[in-house]
Amino acid sequence: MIFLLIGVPVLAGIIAFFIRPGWMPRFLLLAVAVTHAGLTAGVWMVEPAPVLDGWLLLDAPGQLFLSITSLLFLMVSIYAVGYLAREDWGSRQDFKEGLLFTNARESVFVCCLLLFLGTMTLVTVSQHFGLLWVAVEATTLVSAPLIYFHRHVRSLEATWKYIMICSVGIALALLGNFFLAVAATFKGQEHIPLLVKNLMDNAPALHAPWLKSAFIFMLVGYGTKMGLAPLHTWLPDAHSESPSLVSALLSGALLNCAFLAVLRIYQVCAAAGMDSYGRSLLVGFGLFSMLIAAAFIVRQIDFKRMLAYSSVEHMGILSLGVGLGAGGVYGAMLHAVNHSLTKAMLFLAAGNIIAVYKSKSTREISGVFSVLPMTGVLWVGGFLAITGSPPFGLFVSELLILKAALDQGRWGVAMAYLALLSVIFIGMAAIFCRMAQGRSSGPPATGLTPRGLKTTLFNEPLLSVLPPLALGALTLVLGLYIPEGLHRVLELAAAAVEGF
Amino acid sequence: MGILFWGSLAIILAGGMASLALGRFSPWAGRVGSIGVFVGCLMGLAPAMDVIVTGAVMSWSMEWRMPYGSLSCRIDALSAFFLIPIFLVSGVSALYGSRYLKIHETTKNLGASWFFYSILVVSMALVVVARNGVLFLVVWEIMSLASFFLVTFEHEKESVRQAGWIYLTATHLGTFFLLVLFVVLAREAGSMDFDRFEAMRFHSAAIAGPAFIFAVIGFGTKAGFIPFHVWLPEAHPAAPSHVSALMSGVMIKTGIYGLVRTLTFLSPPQIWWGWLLVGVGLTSGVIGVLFALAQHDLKRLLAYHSVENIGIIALGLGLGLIGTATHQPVLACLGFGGGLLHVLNHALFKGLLFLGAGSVLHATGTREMDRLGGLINRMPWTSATFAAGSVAICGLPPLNGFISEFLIYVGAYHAMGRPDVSIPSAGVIVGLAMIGTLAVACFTKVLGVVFLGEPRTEAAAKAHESDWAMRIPMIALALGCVAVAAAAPWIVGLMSPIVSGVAGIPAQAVKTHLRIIQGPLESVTWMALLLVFGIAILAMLRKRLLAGRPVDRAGTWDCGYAMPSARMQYTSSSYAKPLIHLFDGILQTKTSYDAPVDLFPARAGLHTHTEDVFRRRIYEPLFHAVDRFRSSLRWMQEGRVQVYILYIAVTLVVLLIGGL
Amino acid sequence: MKIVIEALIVLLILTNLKLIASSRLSACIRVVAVQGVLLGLMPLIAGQEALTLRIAALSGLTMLLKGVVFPWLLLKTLRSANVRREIEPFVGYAASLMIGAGLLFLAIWMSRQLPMPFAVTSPLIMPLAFFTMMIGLFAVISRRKAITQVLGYLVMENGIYAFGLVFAQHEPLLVELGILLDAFMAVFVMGITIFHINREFDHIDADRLSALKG
Amino acid sequence: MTDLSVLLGPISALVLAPLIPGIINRTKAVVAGRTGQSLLQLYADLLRLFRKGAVYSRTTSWVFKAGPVAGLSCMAVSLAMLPLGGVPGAMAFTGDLIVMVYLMGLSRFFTAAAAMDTGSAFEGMGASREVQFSVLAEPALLVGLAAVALAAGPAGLFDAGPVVNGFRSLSEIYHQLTLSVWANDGAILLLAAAALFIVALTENCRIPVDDPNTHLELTMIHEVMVLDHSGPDFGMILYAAALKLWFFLALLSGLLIPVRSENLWINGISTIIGIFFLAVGVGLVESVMARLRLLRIPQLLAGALSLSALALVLVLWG
Repeated sequence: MIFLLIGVPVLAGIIAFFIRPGWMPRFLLLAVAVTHAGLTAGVWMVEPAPVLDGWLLLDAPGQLFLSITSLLFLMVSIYAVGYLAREDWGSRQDFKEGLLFTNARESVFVCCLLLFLGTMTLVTVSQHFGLLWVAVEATTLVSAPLIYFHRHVRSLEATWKYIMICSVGIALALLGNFFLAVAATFKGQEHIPLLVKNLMDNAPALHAPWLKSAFIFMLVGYGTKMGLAPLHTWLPDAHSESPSLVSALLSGALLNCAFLAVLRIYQVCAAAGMDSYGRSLLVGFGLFSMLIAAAFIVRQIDFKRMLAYSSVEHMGILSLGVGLGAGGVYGAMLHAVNHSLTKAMLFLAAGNIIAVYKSKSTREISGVFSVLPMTGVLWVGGFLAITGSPPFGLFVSELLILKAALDQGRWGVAMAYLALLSVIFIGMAAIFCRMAQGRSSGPPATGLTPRGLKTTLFNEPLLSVLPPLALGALTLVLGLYIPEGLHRVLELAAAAVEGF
Repeated sequence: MGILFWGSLAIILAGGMASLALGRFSPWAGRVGSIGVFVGCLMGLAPAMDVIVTGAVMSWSMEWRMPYGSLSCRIDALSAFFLIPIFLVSGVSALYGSRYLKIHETTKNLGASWFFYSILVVSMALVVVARNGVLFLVVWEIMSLASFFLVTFEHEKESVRQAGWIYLTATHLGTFFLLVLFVVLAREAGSMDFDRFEAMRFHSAAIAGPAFIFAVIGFGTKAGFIPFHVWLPEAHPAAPSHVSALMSGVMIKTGIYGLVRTLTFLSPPQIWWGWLLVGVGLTSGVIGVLFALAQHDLKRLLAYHSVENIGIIALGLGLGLIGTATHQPVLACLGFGGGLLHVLNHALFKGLLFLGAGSVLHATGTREMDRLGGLINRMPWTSATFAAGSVAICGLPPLNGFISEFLIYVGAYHAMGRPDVSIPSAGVIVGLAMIGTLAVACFTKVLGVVFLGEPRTEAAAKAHESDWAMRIPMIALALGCVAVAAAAPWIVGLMSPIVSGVAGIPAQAVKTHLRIIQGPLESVTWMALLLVFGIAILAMLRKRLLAGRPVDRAGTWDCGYAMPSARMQYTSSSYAKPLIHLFDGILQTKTSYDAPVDLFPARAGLHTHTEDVFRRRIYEPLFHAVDRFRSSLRWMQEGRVQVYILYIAVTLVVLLIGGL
Repeated sequence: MKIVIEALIVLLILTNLKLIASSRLSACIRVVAVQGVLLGLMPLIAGQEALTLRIAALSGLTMLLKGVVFPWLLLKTLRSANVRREIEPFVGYAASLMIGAGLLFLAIWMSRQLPMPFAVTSPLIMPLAFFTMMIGLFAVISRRKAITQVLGYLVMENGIYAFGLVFAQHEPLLVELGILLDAFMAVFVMGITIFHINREFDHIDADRLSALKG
Repeated sequence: MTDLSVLLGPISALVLAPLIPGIINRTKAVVAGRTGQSLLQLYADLLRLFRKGAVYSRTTSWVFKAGPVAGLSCMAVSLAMLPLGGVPGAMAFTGDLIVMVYLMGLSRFFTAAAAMDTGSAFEGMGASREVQFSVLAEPALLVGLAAVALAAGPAGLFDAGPVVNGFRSLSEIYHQLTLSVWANDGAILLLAAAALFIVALTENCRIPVDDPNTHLELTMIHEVMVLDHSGPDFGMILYAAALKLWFFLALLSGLLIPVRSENLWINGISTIIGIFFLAVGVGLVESVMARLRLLRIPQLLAGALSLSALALVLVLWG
C-alpha cells in the first residue's frame, strides 16, 4: 500500500519525462492524481501495514497530512489540465517589463509535479529521521524546476533563493539528525534506531543536551522550509513567481510536510520531557511569524506575495497552537487542514485573475466581481475564509487556539494573537475589497482576455473554477460540521504530538 | 408555533435563494426576493407574539459536531421581544426595497442583493434565539458579513467602498472582543451553552467585571456606543435606504440584545456597571445628537441619531443595573423597562425616518439637505410620515418616543432621593432633557429645510411622490408609532416577564412594580387624546371664524425686501449655527469662508464641515502609529539571498547560546 | 595513529582557511575537492571499529563524489560562465581570516558545551566539524558569486557529513547514500540554475539578484 | 380634593392670563412715567384678531396652519395638570411635570416648524434661536423642580417601599410646600425659584432675553417667528403666549407663596394674587434691565442650570 502510494507517482513521473508534450502528460497527471487520491481514501478504510520494519508507516499525523496533500494534488491537477491546455508554449511578452520569456517543457513540468507528489508522500510516511530528512530535501530539489516553469528572470531569481535558502536550512536539519543520533547513543555501542516510535519509547534514556541541540537545529532547518519568520524569506518570492497551481501546492502541501517534520522532533522532545522548552520556542516563532506576516501583508502591492505572507502567518498560527499544547494541538491540526484548503483555493482563484488581468498588482486590479463573477465570489469568499470569519473552517480552529491560550491564562499571548489577527484582517480587507469591487479596471494592454470575456455568469472555463469552488465548499463544510472520522484522526494526531 | 418560526425562516431563505438563482438583470429576482422576505416576516411575527402574550417558551436543541458547539435555540420573552421589531421592520423594508431597487434592475445583480438581505434577516433572527456561544458567534458574524455586502451594494463608488471597509473592520474588531468574552465564560462554565452560563451566574468579580467590559465593547461596537460608533455614520448613508432602515432600525439592536443577554449570565451586577452604562449613554446621547445637528447629509444625520437613541437605551439599562445593584426593584424595572421599550420604539421611528429619507433621495437624487426644500407640497405622504417620525424621535408626546423616555425619567426622579444613586439619576434627567431639546432643534431643522419652504434646486422642484409600494411601509411604521403610544400601558404590562428575566426579579414582583407606571401611562394616553381633541376643536374653530371672511394668499413677508429668492432661506447650516457655536468645543467644526470681494462680488461662499472627532482623534492616529511601525519592518525583506541566510545563521546562534 | 588524525584535522582546517582567503574561483573549487578527499579518508582512520566493507565503500563513494564529481561539475559551470575571481566580497579576505579565527573559537566553545556521551579518538574532531560547517555558512553569506555560495554550501555539508561519519556511524547505509545522493542532486540543480542565471543576466552575482523584495 | 376647586386653576388661567401682559406693560409704563395702554389691551387685541380674516403665504402648507393650533392646545392641556399653589391640578399624576415640559417642547416644535414653513430667512432665524435657548432652559427647569420635589418631601419617601410613595405628581409636591419646608430649607427653594424665574423669562421671551416690543426683526426671537401669522392664527399665538406666561408665573408663585390651608380657595386666590405681583416684578425687571447680547444669553441660562444644580446638591447633602 505505502509502496504504491510512493511508487506510482515516482514511476509515472519518470515516464512523463520521456513522453512528448500534448494531451498525454496531462492525462497521465490526472490519472496518477486520481489513483493517489483513491489509495489515500483506501488508507482511511484500512490501516496500511508498516513496511521496511517500521521505517515507513502511516500514523495519525502522517495520515492527516497525506490526505491533505493528496486531495490538494487532485484538485490542482484538474486545474492543471485546463491551465496547461491554455498556456501558449511559444515565447511571449512579460506583462511587467515586456521581456520575452518561454515556458519549461510541459513534460518536465508534469514529471516534476509527479515526483513532487511522490516525495511529499514519502515525507508523510517516513518514520525514520534520516529518511525524513532525505525526503524533505528531495521535495526541495524536485520543486525547484516547478518554480522556474516560466523561464523568466524573476522566477529564476526566486528559484535560486529557494534552493540556496532551503538547502542551507535543510543542511542544518541534517546536523540536527546527527545530533539526534549521538543523543541516541550511549557509552559503548548499543544504540536506539532513529525511528520516531523507538525514540519515544525510551525517550528518558536520550542524552538531554544533545537532544536539545538536535531540536534547535531541526527546528531551524525544517522551520526554514516551513516558513517560520525570520527563516521565511524564500517563501514570498517563490510563491509569487511560480505558476499559481504550483504556489497552491507549495503553500498548501509542502509547508505542511515541513511542519510535520518539525512535529516529529517535537514529539520526541515532548516524550523526553523537554516539552516546556520546545513549546516556548514554538510560541515565540509563531507570534513572530504572525508579526512579520502582518507587517508585509498590510499595503502589499503584489497579491500573490500577500497570499504567501498569509501562509507565513498561518504557519505561525500552527506552531503557536502546538506550542500552547492541550486543545491548541487539536486546533493546530484542524487549522492545518483548513489553511491548506483555503490557501489552495485562493491561489487557484489568483491564477484565474492573473490569466485575465495579466497583472499581479493590487493597485491595478479592480472590479473582479463584474469581470469574473465566479472568481470574484471565490476571491472574496477565500478572503473571508482565510481571515477566519465564520462560517468558514479557519474560524473554528482559530477559536480553539485562542481558547487554548486563554484557558491557560496566557493573556499576553492571546492579546498579541488577536491584535495581529485583526491587523492582518484590516490589511487584507482593504486589498481584497478594492480588487473585487468597484468598476473593472479594464484591459491593461489588449482586450480583457485572449477570448474577450463577456460579463455573464458562467463565462469562465469550468476546469479553472470548479477545483477552487470544491475546496471552498470543503472549508465551508468544515466550518459548520466536522465529520466523525476526521475528528477521530485529528484527536489521534493531537495525542500523538502531545506524546501520549 | 415553533414550526411556524422555522417555516418563516425557511421561506425567507428560499426567497433569497430563488432570487439569487434568477440572478442578475431579471426583473423577477427583485420581486421574488422581496415577497419571500415579506411573507416570511409576517409568518414569523406570529410565534414571537405568541411567546410574549402567552409566556410559553419554545426551545430546541440538538447535537452539533463542532468543538463546544450545540445547535440549541430558544425563544424566551427576551428573544421574542427582539424578534418582533426584526420581523416587522425587515418585512416592511423588503416591501419598500422591491420598488426602491427597481432603478438598478438593468445595471446590478439584484439577485445577490436580495440573497444577502434574506441572509441578514435570518441571521438576525437566529442571533436572538441562539443558545450556544459558537452558534451565536457564527450567526453573529454571518449577520455582519451579509450587511457588509448590502452596504457595498453600489460599490462602484469609492466612498461606498471606503464605508464598507470601515464597517467591516469595526464589526470584525468588535467580534474579537466577543470571542474573548465567550471563551472566558466558557472557561468557567466548561461549555459554551448559554444554559450553562445562566446556571453558573458568574458571581466572582474577577470574571464578571472583565466579562462585562468585553461585552460593552464588543456589543457596543455593533450597537454604536460612542466611541465605537465610527462605522455608523459611514455605513448607513452608503447603504441603500431600505437596508439603512433595517440596519439602523434593528441590526444595531442585536448589540443591545447581546449586552442584555450577557447581563443575564452575570449576577449580581456591581453598581459601577450601572455608572459605566449611564456614562456611556450620556456621552452617546448628547454627543450623538450634537453631531447629528452638525450634518448636512440627511442619512448621515439619521445615522448619528441612531447613536443618540442607543445612548438613551444605555441610560435606561444603566439605571436598571443601578437599581438591581442597590436593591431598588422599582428603579430596576423602570430603567430596564424604559430601555427595552425604547428598542422597539426606535426600531419603528428610525426605520420610518430612513425610509422617508430614502424616498426623498429616490425622488430628488440627493441627500444634501441644503439642495432640497418645499417637498411637502410635492411629496405629501412622505412629508407627513416623516413629520410623524420626527415628533416620535424627539420623544415628544403624543407619540411612542415619549413613552420610553417617560419611564426612564420617572425612574430617575424616583431614585433621586437616594444619595448613593442621586448623581447618575440627576445625570440622566439633565441628559435626557438636553438630548430631547437638541433633537427638537435637529428635526425642526430637517423638517424645515428638507420639506418646508421653497425648493432650493431644480431637482427638489421636480420631485414626485413615490408610489404605494414605498408609501405603505412608511404609513405602516407611522401607525406603529401611534399604536405603541396608545397601547403603552398594556405593552408595559406585557413586558414584565422580559424585565424580570433581565433584572433577576420574580415576574410577579415586576408586575406590581410596573403597576406604578401603568396608571400614569394611562393618564398620559388621556392627555394625548385631549391634545388631539383640542387640536381638532381649535382647527374647526378657526375654520368657523374664517368662514365668510377674506382669506387670501400672498408672498411671504420678507421685511420689505423686494425680490426674495429661494436661496435666501435659512439653510441647515445657518439654522444649526448657534448651537454648533455653543458646543464647538466638542464638535470642532471646520469652517472655510471665502469672503465677497470688491463692490460687485462675483462669488462668495461659506463651507462648514464637521467630521467625527473620535475618528480623527483616536482611530486615525492609532492606525497611523501601527502603520508606521509596520513600515519600519520593511527592510527585513530587502532581496539579497546572503542576508536571508544570515538571518538563519543568527537565529541559530541565538537559539544555541540561549539553549546551551 | 593519533598523529595521522591530528595531521588530517589540521589539513582540513587549513583548507577551510584557504577557501575563505583565496579569490580565484577555480582555486576555491580545488580546495573543496581536496577537502572532499580528506573527508573521505576520515572514517578509515578515525572510526573506532575495525575497517568494515561498509565504511570502505562509504569513504570511497565520498571521495568519488566530493573529490571528483562535484568539482568537475562546478568547474564545468565555471567555464560556461566565464568568471575568474570573486570581486570585492562583502567581507574582505583579511577580515574573513579573522572571522575564521573567531569561528574556530566558537566551534571549540560549542564542542565544550556538548560533551560526547562516549569516548572519541580525538577531541579535535568535533570542533573541526563545527568549524567546517561555520566556514561554509560564512562563505555563503559573505560572497557575491553564486558559485562561491555553492562551494560554501558544499563545505557546510562536508562539515556536517564529517560529523556524521565520525560519530554517528550507526546510521544505516541507506540514509548515508540518500544523503550523498541529495547532496549530489543539490549541487547538480544549483549548477543548472547558475547556468541559467548566467544565460539570463550574463553575470552570476547572487547579490544582484534582488529584484524581489518587500 | 375632588371638589370644584380643581377647576379654579384652569378656569382662572384661561380667563386671567391675557391680563398678565397688560400688568407688565402698565408697570413698565408707570416706571417710565407714561400712562401706558389699558390693562385689558390684550383682550381687545384678541377679540379684534379673532374677527379678522387671514393672509397665508403661498409658500406655506398645513404645517404653518398647524403651528398656532398645536401651540395653543399644548398650553391648554398642560394647564390641566398645573397645580395652583395648594390647589391640585385638574389631572395630576406621577410624572405629570415631565409631560408638561414635553408638551411645551411639542408646541416649540410646531411653532418652529411653522416658522420654517414660510421660507423666510428671518423666521428661520427666530426658530433657530428659540430651539437653541430651550436646550439649556429645559434641564434647568427639570432639575429645579426635582430639587423642589426633594425639598418638599423627605427623602425617606423615595425608598422603594409601598408603591404610592414613589415619585409623585407636581400637585402633591406643591401640596407639601408648607411653611415648615420654607423654614427648613428656604435657601434651596429660593435658588430653585431664581432658576425658574430665569427660565420663565427665557421661555416667554421677556427682557433680558428678548424684547417683546422691539421692531427690528434681526433682534427678535419669538416675535419674528410669527411674522406671517395673521388673524385668528395670530390671536391663538398671542393667547398661547399669555397662557405660557401664566403657567410659569403660577409655578413660581405656587413655590414662593406657602399658603397651604385646609381651604383650597384661599390657597388658590393667594397664589393668583402672587401671580399678579410676579407680573409686576417682571415689569420692573424689564424696565430696569436692558436686553442682553444674543451670545451672552446661553451664559445666563447656564447660570440658571447651575443654580438649580446647586439647589439639588444642597437638598441632597445640605
